[in-house]
Amino acid sequence: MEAMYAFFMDKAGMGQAGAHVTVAAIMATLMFIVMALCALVFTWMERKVAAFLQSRWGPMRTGRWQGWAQAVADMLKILGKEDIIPAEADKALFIFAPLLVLLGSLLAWAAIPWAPGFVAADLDLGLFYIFAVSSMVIIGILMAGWASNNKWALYGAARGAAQMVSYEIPLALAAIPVVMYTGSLNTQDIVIAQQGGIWNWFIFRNPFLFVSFFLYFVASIAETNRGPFDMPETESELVAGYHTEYTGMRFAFFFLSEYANLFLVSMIAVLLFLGGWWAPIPGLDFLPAALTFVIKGVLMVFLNMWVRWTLPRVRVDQLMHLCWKVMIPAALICTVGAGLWMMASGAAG
Amino acid sequence: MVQYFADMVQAVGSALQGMGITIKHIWTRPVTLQFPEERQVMPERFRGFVHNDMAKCDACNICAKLCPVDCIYIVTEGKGKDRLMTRYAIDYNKCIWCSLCTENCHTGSITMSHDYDHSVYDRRSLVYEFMDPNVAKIPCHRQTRIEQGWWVEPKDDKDEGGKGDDA
Amino acid sequence: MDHKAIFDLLAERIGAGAIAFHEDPIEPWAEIAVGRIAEACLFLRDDPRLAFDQLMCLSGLDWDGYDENGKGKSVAILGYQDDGTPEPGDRTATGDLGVAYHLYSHSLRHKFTLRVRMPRDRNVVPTVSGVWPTASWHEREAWDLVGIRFGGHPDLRRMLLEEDWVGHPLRKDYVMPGSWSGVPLQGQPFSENPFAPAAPAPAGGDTPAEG
Amino acid sequence: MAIEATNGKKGWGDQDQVPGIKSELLELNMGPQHPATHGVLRLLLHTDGEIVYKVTPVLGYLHRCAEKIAEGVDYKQWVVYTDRFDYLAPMTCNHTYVTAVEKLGGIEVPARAEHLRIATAELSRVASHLIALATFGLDMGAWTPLLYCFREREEILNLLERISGGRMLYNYMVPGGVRYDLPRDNWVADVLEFVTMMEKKKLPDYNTLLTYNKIFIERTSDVGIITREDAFAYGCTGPVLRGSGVKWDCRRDDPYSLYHKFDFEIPVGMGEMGTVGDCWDRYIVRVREIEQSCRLIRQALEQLPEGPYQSIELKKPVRVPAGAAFTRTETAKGELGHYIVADGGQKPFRNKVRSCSMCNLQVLEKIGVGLMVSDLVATVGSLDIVLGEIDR
Repeated sequence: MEAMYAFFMDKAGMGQAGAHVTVAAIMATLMFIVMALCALVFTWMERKVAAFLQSRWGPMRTGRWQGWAQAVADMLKILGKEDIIPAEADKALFIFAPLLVLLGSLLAWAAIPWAPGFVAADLDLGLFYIFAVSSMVIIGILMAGWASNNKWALYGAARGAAQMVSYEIPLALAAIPVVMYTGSLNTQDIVIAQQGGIWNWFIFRNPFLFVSFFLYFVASIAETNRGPFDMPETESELVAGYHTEYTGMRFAFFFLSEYANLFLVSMIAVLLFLGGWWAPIPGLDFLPAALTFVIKGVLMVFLNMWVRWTLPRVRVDQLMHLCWKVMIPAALICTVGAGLWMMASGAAG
Repeated sequence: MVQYFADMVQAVGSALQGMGITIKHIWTRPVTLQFPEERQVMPERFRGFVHNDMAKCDACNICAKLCPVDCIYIVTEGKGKDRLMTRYAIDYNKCIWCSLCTENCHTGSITMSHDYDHSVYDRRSLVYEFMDPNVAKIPCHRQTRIEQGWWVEPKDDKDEGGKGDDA
Repeated sequence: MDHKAIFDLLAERIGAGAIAFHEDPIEPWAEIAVGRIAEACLFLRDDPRLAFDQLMCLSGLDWDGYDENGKGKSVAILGYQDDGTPEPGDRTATGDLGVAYHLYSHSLRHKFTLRVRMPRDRNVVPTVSGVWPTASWHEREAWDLVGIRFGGHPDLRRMLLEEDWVGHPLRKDYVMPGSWSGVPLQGQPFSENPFAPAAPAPAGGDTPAEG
Repeated sequence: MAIEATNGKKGWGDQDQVPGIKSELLELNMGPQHPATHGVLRLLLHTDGEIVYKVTPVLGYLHRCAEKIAEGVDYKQWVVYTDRFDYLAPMTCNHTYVTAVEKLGGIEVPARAEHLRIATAELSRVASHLIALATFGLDMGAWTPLLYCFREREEILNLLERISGGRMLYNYMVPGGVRYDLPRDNWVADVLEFVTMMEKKKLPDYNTLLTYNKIFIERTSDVGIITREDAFAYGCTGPVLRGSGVKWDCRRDDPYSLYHKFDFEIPVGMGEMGTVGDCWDRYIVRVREIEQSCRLIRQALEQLPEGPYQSIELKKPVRVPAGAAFTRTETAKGELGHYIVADGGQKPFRNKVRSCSMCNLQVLEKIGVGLMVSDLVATVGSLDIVLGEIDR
């Protein structure tokens, strides 16, 4: 990053403002490309993981090896689909909703530290920023459900809004012990605090952090609207939930944002609890930092998929029960517990 | 309060057990077949598309009468020894693969083949004309009747109509 | 309990409403007057000696053209002509309609069959849906398919067919309408290839070969 | 037709109505194209938020008027149509029909045929219950049990295909016996092997994966409770009745075929996870019935007697003397009944089918009130209806 700034400021002679804008543009483009790629890869991965968990092959035709090009083919197909806007729909909202959903996921990607120094927006409030902008997805979903003028979509949107607003709280609370340990909301600082082997990762620092990781994981599943908490979609109850009426590229945006969100929460789990870009054992640190980070993220995604394809879905009131009566108290206990542990072990800075 | 924690433990425990079951299947080979390349071997009694052997058929019309959905069309001309068959067609749009026609055929001409996959662009193509288009009429009376059981275990699948039973 | 004994109890209760008892070797049945059937059913359900708690089946019947001699010479139902159109239905049916009730008692493990029979033009039977709620849908089905009205039924709509369907298909004189709401309902001509011109045989050996 | 919530009453749900604001129940069409309605069932719901206030099943989307067709085809030809009732367990439907014809026609059935019938019908029942498990799990959002159950069902279809020639629609039984004897390969050994595998390996897997999963239990227990009285009044039969705690099985208590010779138990819902008669009870009854069916298959095939497998010549049409009889048997979904009025000819004069799924579905009008939309999906799934049989 510093090298890039230096390059644009000195070599290209842009001045500070110009360099900032250029670097931001480059990083945004890069993020968008990575995000789109992630969506493609994870679509394929989801299908293969689901298939192998279910004793099937999954896509095998497109592309020579294990149907790797299936996601590409799907994307091309979805681009060629007819773009339908229901006659009674609220057109402006209907068109804007997928973009907002996508925007919410995309903005949050900016603060992900891929490698030391390699972060699009190195914010002091990085973690706070991520949780804040990813809440925009809720507005998009509510908008989509309302604008579709479809009862099922409205149900899905209402459920989705309730669910995601609720689960923001345990999600953020579960991250607080980590912030306490680090003393910073900056994402890079959080990762750096976990330097040196698997035993230094926050997940293994103390039992409260371990439980926090578990809470974070459950809340992140709910936050990404995936099974067993896929209330906004619930394909066996609400047909397809908030995106019932969407087709073509607009549907693809929802799709893209689902997988982008999935990877986003997995990466946050990695940077908060699983040591970010640090290799688990010293022997493995020859790998590039970004690659280590991505591999860990993909493993988290796999865990997510594994859970999704195993468990039945909870009911909407049970979901709320789980959030307010189980997870939030547990997260608060973890916060207090981790703080006490920290004081007892003298780790507090 | 005890129930509250017991429920939590049970929820996590049963979820983990379930995940153990599913992860086992990652290591086992999938059971599904890659269809056009790999095909299931059809059992010998398999009822596929109905096939009529025109060399044996004597247009007795039993199959057409027994068909519950009237999918067999037989048109004949003349009477007695001069009876000529001008049309034998089966409409696979209607056929329900019940095998009532085959088991009552006294000449053994109509059989169920092992052919099950077939797609056409036009449903009209599913009406099969079994008459050779070059031969307009076939005398019905030209052969002796074959006395046999109501159902014959096919000795060799390859001879029964299609060939799609194995690959 | 023996069928005859059940009938005697019933006859004691509803008197002349229990018309006759038929000692059929396979399935004995009692004929009940149309107007008394709901009363009879209520008695059969509530009397502790009988306790028929399950209505196994409720069947609407059209007895028109039934061969009483048992020779299988009943009037055939109307089918289709060779050109695919339904046979013209100029036959006028005069036979009776009927309803059969098959009852079962889970506690006492006995069965009983009731039948009512009424003329075609007075096709109203008191409902038994108040006795067994399950009769509600059975009666709707009987109204839908056989055209028997059930007096006092709370919700006697058509069940399987469309609300604006004409006729009751299981009547013996039913003629399939030519169209419904603009949708043509005629069958295809059976005697000739319905899809002119004749289809060419597809190439390839994957299909049954030409004879 | 919108129901106005303010028609004199204080309010529909727990919340009070705001005076002066007209509010309505939301009218929802669930189906006929809906993932959870198991075919083409349409449920007209009136809901207030997630709570359902009225359920109106609308039927007839798969109506083929099979009873009218029965009057036009002869007794043997109609066996083909009985396959199409409960297309998930056609053997049991075949069994009902041929039993009805045999009872009315006084046709003797050889013991070997009865054993084969029981073995195939129970295999079919296992297949149907597997689908019930699978789709019930799917209604709960559990995808993977669906695929596992279909994998096992596929094995059953292969076995039944080998003996009958049909994959889904068998047309295997005829009045007076079965159509074909055992196939030439070692079918019996394969069936026994499958049954053992099912009991020993597969059912424990399903139980771990779905039955005793906490989420699944939470979703299904205390939901859609059918009391014993409701079950009788609405004519519920089969696993729905047994799920309500009634120890009643047509195979044992109103015996037909040779079921009285075999040893099997009748699982009933005991309210292990909640109230007797809830969705979980109906589900677990099916799981345990699979075990019992496996026992029956093993007994039927191990005691398979030698001898003929048909009592009447297949080519001859069946003639049934004049008379009328109602026959019911236990299919996978409940008690399927045939009321055949014969006039002495080759065709029935009237053949009324008592559809078990229809009676089981009817209770939904009562128990569906007050459920949440998600619970309604669970309840419909636990009733395990098949529309081919309801609409006929």
